[in-house]
Amino acid sequence: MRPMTRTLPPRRLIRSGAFAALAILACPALALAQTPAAPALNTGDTAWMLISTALVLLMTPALAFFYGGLVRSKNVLNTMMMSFISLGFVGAMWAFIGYSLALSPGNSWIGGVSLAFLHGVGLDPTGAIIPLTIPHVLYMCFQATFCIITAALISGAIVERMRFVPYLVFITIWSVVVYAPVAHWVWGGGWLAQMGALDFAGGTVVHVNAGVAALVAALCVGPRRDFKKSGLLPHNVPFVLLGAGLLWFGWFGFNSGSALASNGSAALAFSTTMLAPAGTLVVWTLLDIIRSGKPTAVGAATGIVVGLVAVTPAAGFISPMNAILLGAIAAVPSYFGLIIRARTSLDDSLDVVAAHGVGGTVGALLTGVFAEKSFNGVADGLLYGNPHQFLVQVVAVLAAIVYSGVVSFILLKIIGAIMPLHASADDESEGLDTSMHGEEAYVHTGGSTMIG
Amino acid sequence: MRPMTRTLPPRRLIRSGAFAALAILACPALALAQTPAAPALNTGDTAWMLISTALVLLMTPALAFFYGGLVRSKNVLNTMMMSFISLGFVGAMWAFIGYSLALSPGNSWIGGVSLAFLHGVGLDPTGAIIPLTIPHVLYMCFQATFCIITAALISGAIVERMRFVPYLVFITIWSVVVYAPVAHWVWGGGWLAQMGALDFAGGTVVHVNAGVAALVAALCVGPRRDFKKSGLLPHNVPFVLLGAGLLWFGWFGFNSGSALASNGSAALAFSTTMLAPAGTLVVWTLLDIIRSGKPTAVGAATGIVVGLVAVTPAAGFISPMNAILLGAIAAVPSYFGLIIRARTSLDDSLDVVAAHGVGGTVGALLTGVFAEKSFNGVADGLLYGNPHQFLVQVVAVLAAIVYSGVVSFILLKIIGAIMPLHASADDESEGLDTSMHGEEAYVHTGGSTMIG
Amino acid sequence: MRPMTRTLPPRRLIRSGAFAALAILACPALALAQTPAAPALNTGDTAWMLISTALVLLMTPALAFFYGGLVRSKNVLNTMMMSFISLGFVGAMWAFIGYSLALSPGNSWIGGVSLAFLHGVGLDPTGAIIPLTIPHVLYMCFQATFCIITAALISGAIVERMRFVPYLVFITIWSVVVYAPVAHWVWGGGWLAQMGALDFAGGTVVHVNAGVAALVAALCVGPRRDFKKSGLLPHNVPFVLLGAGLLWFGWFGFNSGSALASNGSAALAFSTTMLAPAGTLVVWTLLDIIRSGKPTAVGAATGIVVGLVAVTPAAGFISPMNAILLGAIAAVPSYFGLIIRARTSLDDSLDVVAAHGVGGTVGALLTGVFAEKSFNGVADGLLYGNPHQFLVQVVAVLAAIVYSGVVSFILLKIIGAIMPLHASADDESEGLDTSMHGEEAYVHTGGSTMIG
Amino acid sequence: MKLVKSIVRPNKVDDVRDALEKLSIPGMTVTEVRGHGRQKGHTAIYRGKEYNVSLLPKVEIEVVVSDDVVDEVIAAIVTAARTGEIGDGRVFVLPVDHGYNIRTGERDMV
Amino acid sequence: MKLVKSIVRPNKVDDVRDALEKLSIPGMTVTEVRGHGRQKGHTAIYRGKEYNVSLLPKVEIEVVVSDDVVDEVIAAIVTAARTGEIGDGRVFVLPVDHGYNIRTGERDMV
Amino acid sequence: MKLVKSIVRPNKVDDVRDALEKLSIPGMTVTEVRGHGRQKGHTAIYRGKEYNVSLLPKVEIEVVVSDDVVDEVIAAIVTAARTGEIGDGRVFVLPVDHGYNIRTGERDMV
Ligand SMILES: Nc1ncnc2c1ncn2[C@@H]1O[C@H](COP(=O)(O)OP(=O)(O)O)[C@@H](O)[C@H]1O
Ligand SMILES: Nc1ncnc2c1ncn2[C@@H]1O[C@H](COP(=O)(O)OP(=O)(O)O)[C@@H](O)[C@H]1O
Ligand SMILES: Nc1ncnc2c1ncn2[C@@H]1O[C@H](COP(=O)(O)OP(=O)(O)O)[C@@H](O)[C@H]1O
Repeated sequence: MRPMTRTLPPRRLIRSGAFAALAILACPALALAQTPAAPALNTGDTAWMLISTALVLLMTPALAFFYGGLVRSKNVLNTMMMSFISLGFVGAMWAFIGYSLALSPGNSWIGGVSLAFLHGVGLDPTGAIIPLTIPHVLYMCFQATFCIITAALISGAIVERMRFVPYLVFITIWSVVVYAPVAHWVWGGGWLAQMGALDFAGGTVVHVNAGVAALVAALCVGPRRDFKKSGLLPHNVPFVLLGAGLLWFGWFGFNSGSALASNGSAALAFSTTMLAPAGTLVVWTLLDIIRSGKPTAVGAATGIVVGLVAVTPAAGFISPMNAILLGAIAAVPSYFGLIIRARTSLDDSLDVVAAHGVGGTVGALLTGVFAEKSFNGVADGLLYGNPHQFLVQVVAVLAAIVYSGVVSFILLKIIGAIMPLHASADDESEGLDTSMHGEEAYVHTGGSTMIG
Repeated sequence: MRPMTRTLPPRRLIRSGAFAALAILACPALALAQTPAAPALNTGDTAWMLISTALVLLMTPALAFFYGGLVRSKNVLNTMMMSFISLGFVGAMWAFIGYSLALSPGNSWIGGVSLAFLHGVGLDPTGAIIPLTIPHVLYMCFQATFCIITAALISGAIVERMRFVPYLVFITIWSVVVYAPVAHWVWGGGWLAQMGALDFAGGTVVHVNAGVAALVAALCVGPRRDFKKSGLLPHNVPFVLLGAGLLWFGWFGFNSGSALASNGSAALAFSTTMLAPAGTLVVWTLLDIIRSGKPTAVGAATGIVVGLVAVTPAAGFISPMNAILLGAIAAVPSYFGLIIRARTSLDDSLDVVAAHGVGGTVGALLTGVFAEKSFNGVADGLLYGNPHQFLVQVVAVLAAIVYSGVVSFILLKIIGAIMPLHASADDESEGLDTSMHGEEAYVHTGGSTMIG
Repeated sequence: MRPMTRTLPPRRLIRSGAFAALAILACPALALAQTPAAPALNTGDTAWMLISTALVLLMTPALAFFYGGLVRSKNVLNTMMMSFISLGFVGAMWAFIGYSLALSPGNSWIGGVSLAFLHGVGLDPTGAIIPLTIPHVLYMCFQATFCIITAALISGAIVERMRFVPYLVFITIWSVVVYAPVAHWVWGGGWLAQMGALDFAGGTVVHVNAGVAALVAALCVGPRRDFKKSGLLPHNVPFVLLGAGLLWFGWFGFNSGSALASNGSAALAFSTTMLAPAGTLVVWTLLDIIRSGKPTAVGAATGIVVGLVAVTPAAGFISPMNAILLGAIAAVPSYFGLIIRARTSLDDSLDVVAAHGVGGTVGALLTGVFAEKSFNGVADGLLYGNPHQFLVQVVAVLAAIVYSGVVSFILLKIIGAIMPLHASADDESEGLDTSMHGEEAYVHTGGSTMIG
Repeated sequence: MKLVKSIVRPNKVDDVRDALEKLSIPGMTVTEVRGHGRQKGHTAIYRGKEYNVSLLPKVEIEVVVSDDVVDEVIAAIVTAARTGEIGDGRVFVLPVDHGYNIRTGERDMV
Repeated sequence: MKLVKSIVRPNKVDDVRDALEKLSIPGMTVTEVRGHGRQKGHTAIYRGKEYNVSLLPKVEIEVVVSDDVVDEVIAAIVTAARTGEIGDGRVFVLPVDHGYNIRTGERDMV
Repeated sequence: MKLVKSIVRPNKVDDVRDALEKLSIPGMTVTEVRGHGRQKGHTAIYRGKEYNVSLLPKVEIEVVVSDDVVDEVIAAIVTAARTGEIGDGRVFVLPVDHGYNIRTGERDMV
């Protein structure tokens, strides 16, 4: 998938302009079976994409647990709702317009409206921006799940104090005005694709993008009132581990499903998605042991996620052994990023910037280092003699940072002018579960009376 | 799958009687590859059905969490056991006799015993009631998971007071005398199939059926003794969200797996299963905001389930955009159904009737409205010029209501004559976890001594 | 998969020595499609193995919950970390050397180093010890997940008192010096494979192996200081049920994925993996009811796991109806094993021996009883006129017991000579979460100050 | 001023609260506790081991009242919380020197 | 010797602890409780049913101090825990006969 | 009548209960609390931030006994709960005016 990143040489893409025709499967040996002229539906590919899509959808509830366990018990439902709600509003928005803007033919900057309201999105493998061997409608669903979780990721930076309705408005619009264009640049034949940027499953589109929006949101909403005053400890670490476990599980759909087929490329992405977090987990644990003698569970969960984030752009482009290395390397900046962030006044509550922003950036850049043509059939990286690829990766990361940063900022300022972003002091201290949602997560003793 | 609902015209089915031969895949474009004469095993179809079956099996533990989180902590294990136990007793019963009664050739009312004790259920795609491209034994497993969860769904109406052993006896027999016949009517070539009733994945067979049995069970067992006296609040809302998330995940196997193949029909069902709950979630949240200003997490979880229930019968028959609409519409009756039920004296503890009964009925009827031949290759609904289909749907729903209602009632009365259905006042007030299972869900302080 | 166990007659295997060439798919009817000379990648098989591998990976977090719920709240994170950490250290070790030692050509006792550091493990279906229709790298990943969970299983015997770092060192080395050789014997063409031992998905390799190591570890580490003094009750039974539910779900990948293809053999293994635990659950519940009138939730969860363990070696070799029987029979020794163990002074904290050791042994032996050539195309068992198979199974079990017992013992003694295995009295009584990991699982009240 | 400390069955909390409200007692504080007394606990079986779980869930209700209403309050609680079965619980009355309202800082304003 | 029993808002625990530490009060014991008083609870809606959740989360802080510092301690707690809004809580002072330190076995050594 | 309120280590609850049973003390009420005293808490690290977790888990055991057995009860608790390490806890003795048995309604029948 993301075939524009797999075609080679990137230069030719621009010259020929024959964008869609160039979708060649990653693994040359397997590509023979495919005749680009009339790609037929393949039941194996379809089976894998059906389950991959379900796996990615599961990541949003998984994120709810990862985030929900990290907050205090008075805010857990609010935090979880911030993920779940994306499944409704962002999901519907994707069907209405987001899909078309991201993945229909348009210009270098944005797609058109030809697929808006799923017009022409049918059961055949035709009509999508790239040749498929799976039903077009399934491709649309797969991409939908990416948009949904990207929007939900942002919430980690502003939990425990952002008001729910402005948040809801923000991510719903953000998914159209930020996510869709950036996805178009990289996966919809836009300018980054034409430049040859490699992003297998969303290092820039998903993680850098969400990480930067999270940073901006944390700044615009402002810190929690008790930030730095008291210890804001996770109320349920097993939930964090549950979230991490389910995220890893779902991420196989995310990365390996990004091959859009059940082939060697998918298997490669699978293996890197298994091995990179293993590398991160080992290094993270050793860093914990060295620093304090105590390998933490929250650290392990965080390390797993960082490894998954870092390997996302690289998944189908690097060798399995290099994936362990990439995961191991990526542990370091995020590990120390967390520590440094804790000393600043930035209340990025659940460290979206350090995990997704830094992890995604490191992954995107290392993709330009470790990419190996003998594995991906597309392009080599710096280590294999192609320093140009590294520069392209730098440009892609910077583009995502600037665009997501600026537009997210403007959007939040507009919403903030209409309604307050930050919960009132009372609501915040009472906890957002009761003040925003009228519910408590855990009720044990009695003391409540039915009214109506 | 459920091909008898996809063949057309329904009338011909009856006349020709060549029931099994008429199993044509939903998507005509894809049907070419299949020669009904000698359907060979297809690895892609098999892969999708293997994982689909696992997904549906996971729904029963998921339901345990959805229900378990909603009860008080003194009853959580009992509630969860009511789901888990179905995996044992109902599962075994299905292999013994249920499968044969439901899905072997018989008459219009019930299947025969030719497949009892899995006699002749082998590894080839032959011998099932419909032509398959997957191993027969896998088809049997897939159908088993439906029966298991349908039985477990009923428990939501009688938790916190029904005794465990009578419950166990009830669902075990119910799965044979109620579920199997109704499944035969719709999916086994019975009279509803012959009438052309559309039920893609079980709107009537599963949800209306379980919803009515739940209503009857709530009435036969009687209300909790403290119903309406004190607030019976959910003890763990994150568990409810976990259940909802896993249910959604599993439901992709339920609905999309009901295509029995990895094809366009499966992809269509997948997309509707993703988009309908999105629509429901949006409307439910907006209704919550309008009514009280507070979008609740339990509401979001409930809305997701209602959307999933409603789209179940329609999944492979309607367009993706209409699925959003169907989900959005289905939110309303269930939302107000919950409110109205709360004012009645009916102690349907976890609102199985409002969620599954009402949601399933609405879904089954809307299938007759939104069905679109250009998507399903089978039949149009009211909106596309075929009002007859709507009437057929009404008949199917009524049939399920009457049969399930009457037989469930008789069955409960018989069991109730042999042993009490309702827990004693002491057991109920102590909580069913300790009184029925000798266990507490959460033990923190010490104070227990090992005896034996 | 584990094709050497499926080829027949076993005798010929030894004589011919043409090991790899004999990998014939289990279901003769389906084997035609496969030309052993040049097995091509099959998208359906690949799809099933991609998701199977993800499913097995999920079993390790699932195990963390199954185990974590059973311990006291002061040790839950430590217990969960003992599973999660295996995903990092054992996973990396497998890629470095374990895979090669287990599953590359070597002698009858151990594989070679030709595949070490994944050298030559590519995207084609070639280069593995057996013919494949899936990418080689995916086969490596699938096998990795088995090694990871086997190591994690051991932890159940020593939770609540073993120090974390020696545990980490132990399982990391154990995965190379115990798991890899035993896997080679059975699945890598080693002496047990040559003898014709049947082990579809790891009765001996995984469960007997882990069970014996667990027994040895419990003895070497010694009991908890408060063992037998106070009631050591599960702190969160819903977590136990969550773990059991997710384990069952993942086990479909474990057993059915061991067919290494999406075919009749996979479907057979799927059906037995669904039906055997159903049988166990029914018998376990009835035993509970007979003994105490109270069917317990922890019992149900345990019964499910025991059924899954017992069917693991038999999954693709026996008929679905015999699977119910096998599951039902296997309930008895484990049920009473638990009771007897509780009366001994063996502090196998979470009963790994009774569940996995006994369950695995019973399953491996019953495989030699119930195996049915008409289902597996390989070999009959005792019941179908081949008592020899039963003897082979006995030898396989004994071999695993002796080797795993001896080497695990030596390994623990060496590690114990370097660093203490057992936590100090203070650390143990404080709880390992704070003493080993510096974290508490559940924090509700405030009272913590940020320092750095 | 007295602290009336009652240990009651969990499902009696609402009844006690209602009874106190009828007496216009303005405030109460409730704690989840576990207790054991004449009621001997239940037998639990976890994985083949039998346990006597001697500490059963109870709820402690603390309410500070002025001396003149103490008897009335006790009577109300006892009536509301009684089932007549073993395990109903206890009421203890403890002397209180003073009380302060944190919001106002005033003393003895219960 | 007095037992100073304060019921405060959950998010005031750290402030109270810091205030007590400044007075060199060596120990305290904290319990999660739920309370109701003038603060009337909030309305919760679960599946269409409205509930008045009258018992809100509070934290009870118990600290035993010698008679001479009681007033100082009370003042410190009241200052640290006050927001001025309804629901701030109460401080009750109860007489204590003796105290024992379990580790040393010594009496009246708070 | 006295209320003997002990704060002990969580893993000493069973020992204390057994000691009280030997004295035929019929009832007790147990609460999960968190405490801080001389024992200074532990350092926790969550996502790179170090915290001093000053409130450690303890269990509070309340038992109301008649005046004549108070000393015996205290001695039993202190013996059962002691480890000699910092953090063992405290026993406080508070006067009780009366006690009521809810089931019987009788007074001073502990
Ligand atoms: N002497 C006591 N001191 C403290 N708490 C007590 C005492 N006696 C009883 N309790 C509390 O009262 C609860 C009920 O007491 P129990 O003797 O079981 O029932 P009954 O009220 O019928 O005598 C116990 O669980 C315990 O929490
Ligand atoms: N008479 C009382 N006895 C015991 N606890 C009380 C009493 N009055 C108040 N409380 C506790 O103090 C808390 C706050 O009291 P409330 O009346 O709501 O606020 P305020 O402090 O503003 O008057 C209550 O939730 C309850 O826990
Ligand atoms: N003055 C006090 N008031 C209330 N509780 C106290 C007091 N002093 C100690 N405690 C309780 O006793 C526990 C143990 O006290 P600590 O000083 O740590 O140990 P030690 O018993 O060795 O002196 C504390 O955690 C706290 O719960």
